[in-house]
Amino acid sequence: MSPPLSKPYLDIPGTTVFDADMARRGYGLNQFCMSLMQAGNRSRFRADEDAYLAAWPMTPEQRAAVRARDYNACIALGGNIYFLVKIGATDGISALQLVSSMSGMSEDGYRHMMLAGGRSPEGNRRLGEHGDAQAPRTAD
Amino acid sequence: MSPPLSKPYLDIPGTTVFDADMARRGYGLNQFCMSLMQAGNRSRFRADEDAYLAAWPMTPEQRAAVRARDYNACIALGGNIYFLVKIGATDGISALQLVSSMSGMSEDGYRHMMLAGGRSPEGNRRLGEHGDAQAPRTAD
Amino acid sequence: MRKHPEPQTEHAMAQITASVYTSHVPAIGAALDHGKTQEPYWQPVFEGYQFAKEWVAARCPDVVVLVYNDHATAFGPELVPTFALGTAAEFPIADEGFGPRPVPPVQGHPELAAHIAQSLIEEDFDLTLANRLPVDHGLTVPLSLMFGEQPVTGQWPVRVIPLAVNVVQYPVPSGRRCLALGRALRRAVHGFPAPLNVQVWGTGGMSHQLQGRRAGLINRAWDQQFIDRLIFEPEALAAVPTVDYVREAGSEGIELVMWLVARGAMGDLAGQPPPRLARRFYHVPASNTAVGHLILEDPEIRT
Amino acid sequence: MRKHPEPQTEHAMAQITASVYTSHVPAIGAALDHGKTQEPYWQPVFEGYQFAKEWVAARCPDVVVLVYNDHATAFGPELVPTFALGTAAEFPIADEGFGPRPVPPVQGHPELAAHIAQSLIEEDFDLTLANRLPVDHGLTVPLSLMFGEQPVTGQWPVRVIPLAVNVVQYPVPSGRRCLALGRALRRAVHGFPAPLNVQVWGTGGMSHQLQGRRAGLINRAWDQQFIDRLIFEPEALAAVPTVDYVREAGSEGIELVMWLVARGAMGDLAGQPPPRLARRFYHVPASNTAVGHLILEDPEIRT
Ligand SMILES: [Fe+3]
Ligand SMILES: [Fe+3]
Repeated sequence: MSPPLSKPYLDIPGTTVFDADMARRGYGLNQFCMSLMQAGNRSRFRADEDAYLAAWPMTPEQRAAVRARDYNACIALGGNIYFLVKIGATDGISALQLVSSMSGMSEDGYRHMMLAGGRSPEGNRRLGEHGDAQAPRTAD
Repeated sequence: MSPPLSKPYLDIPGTTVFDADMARRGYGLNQFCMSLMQAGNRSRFRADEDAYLAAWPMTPEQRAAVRARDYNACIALGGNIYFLVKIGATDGISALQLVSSMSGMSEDGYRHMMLAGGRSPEGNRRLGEHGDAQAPRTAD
Repeated sequence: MRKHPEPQTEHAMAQITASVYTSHVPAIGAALDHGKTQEPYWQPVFEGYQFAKEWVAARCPDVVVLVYNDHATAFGPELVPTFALGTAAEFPIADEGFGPRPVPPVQGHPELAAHIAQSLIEEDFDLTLANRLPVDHGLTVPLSLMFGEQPVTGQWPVRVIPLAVNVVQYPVPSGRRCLALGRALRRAVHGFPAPLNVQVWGTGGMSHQLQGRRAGLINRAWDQQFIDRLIFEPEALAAVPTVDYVREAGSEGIELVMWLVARGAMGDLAGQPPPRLARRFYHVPASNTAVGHLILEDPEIRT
Repeated sequence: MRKHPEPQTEHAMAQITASVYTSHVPAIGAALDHGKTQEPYWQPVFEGYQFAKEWVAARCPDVVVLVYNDHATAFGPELVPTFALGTAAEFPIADEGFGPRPVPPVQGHPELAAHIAQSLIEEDFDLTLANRLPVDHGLTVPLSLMFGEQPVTGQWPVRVIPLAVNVVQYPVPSGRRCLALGRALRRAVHGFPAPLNVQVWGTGGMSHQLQGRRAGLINRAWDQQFIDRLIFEPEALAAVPTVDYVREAGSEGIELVMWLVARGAMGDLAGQPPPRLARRFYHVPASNTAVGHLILEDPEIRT
């Protein structure tokens, strides 16, 4: 396997950039998500999630992450949020509900943070800073 | 309707350039052609051409041109040769047979011309010259 | 109609008269479609666009070149175009998972789009031409914000040429490339021989992040500086690298590069006087996102 | 395997070593697939590629970047990308209307393709990334000509990165743009940190016209001059306008602009010595088409 490309975005905490490697990993998962843009497919998915998911070229981990609505896991497995929100739309939840589920906060806590101006970038720009989106680096 | 774009290729005899205007005109015709890339569709087309053609957003003129295998007419109606050869493939004829049918020559005459080095560009570069691909311009 | 048109004069050519910038948050579309615009949460957002609605009603363009990104709607994992120009006569409203928004389909301008395509490809922009393009909230929410609610059986008051920019799968085009595209777009439009009033709208942003532990990131200071620099020093702003957008404005804040396409189409980047700031608005939050909005008028705007 | 690789040296980088140019006439594929290569009509064509088969066997590259055009196979009337780069791990053989050609599927090189995509997009090429791309005769006929018949259950001896150029729906990219793409492609490949031997193949042409009263047009003098100029003055050749190709080399002769991508990737356009002409071949006819073929080796080719 070849050496990795230059990825200057790998040091941003709590953030996954959807690049070629991630797109390759998430190909089937993201295809599944797009299938939910048809009402008939949404009905079939709702009626039997396992059967519906089995028809797509996804890994067992991807299927389990979808079943659990674990969106952080979906993203780690190559999903991209613009694809994944189709699951939320199928479930009838709002984008805020879906996104808050990834934030490590309660939905209410997240909503309150947004009303207060959102999450601060301070301490959340680089891995190892002390912001609320990352575990503080342990002292050496 | 807006004035036409600059089209420096309009003075080339016996030649249609597949530009945005032609692509718009031929949209349904070319979609139909691409459908023939599936064996099942080829069978359905062969079994009942009229029924198959009726399912595509084509004009009556386009359907008639396909039925008649009048490829010059197909091209005038927005078809492009790379799409249209799918009809020839479905019919089981060669690209040479299909192309010769547009040339105003018999298949044998065309084949002979190709073996002898092809059609000369002399007199066929611009409308009004005296090549074999165009009617000579009448004297003013 | 005359059979032989007169030689084209400068006044018969299409002209870009203004640029509009706005977030295109899907929740704004949902709030509109479900009659929530007067709720306390949403009222400040829609109030912020009241000026724009009056402004655009008074000088409604013939055509909007609407720069937006497709959100995994028309373009899936199979094919990712960097720049896709919509050349169709009509663009259907996509079903993004909750049924299509109840708004009219979007009428295109195939002749101007074909002209723009030819001009841009000749200027070394490697466009993808989209002869079929279902449009999502990225395109329809700005139309709703500017023109208000429209009956689904009605018609938008403008024709729209969608210009979709890939900001989903990396690598995405640089700010420098987006600004250059805007400049070339201006030359293309101004070469079209019909007296059309054209606006360019840049959409997306402002700061937001829709994923991970950093979800909900908002960077008000960065957003405000982005707007300042967009107005006054767009060429310097265009040099900001992609990773800075992600780091400072959130993973989805990269949508802001699309504003540079619209900015590049303003006259000052073609040697004309600077544009006039007609409107500036900023609000947090709309759902997960900071809302930003701007109107720049070219000085020679026709009234 | 070592855990910490040594710092990358120049010798560990990928390198473009040669470029190959060839027509990709579908009838050649049919002649191969139906065992007609020894028929008097076809024998001179395949004889003309005997040198190339031995040449490529002796210095088989790891990867071929194969510049070709899709013939309304993967790209239909809905979406027309100017440049599409194949980033998938495998590319299936398309059914062009007579069943798929009985040749193996094509193995890609996703890592190098992703690297090329990033490098080219950073250099202002507005690629479309094709993560799924069924390939037609434009790509498979050159492989068959160079590597001979392969059992459908077998494997091509190289990995292939398809680079599809729109020459179907106008406007098509200019010769100038194609040459510039080749130059940037060289920089991209040479920046990939693995010791891969890479060739760039430019396919399509030579003169032919598949439509209308002018069908069957062949312009031997123009073809020969094109080859001369491609070898010795590629930058001047790249300035030839699109309409000249159509007028002189037939409506499908425009495919020849794709040879300029491969030519642009040779070292002399990056300040290195000129390439060595290893092979030149020309024959009329194959079906409706003039067949042209060329091999250029960069002087620093590894043996
Ligand atoms: Fe967006
Ligand atoms: Fe071809």
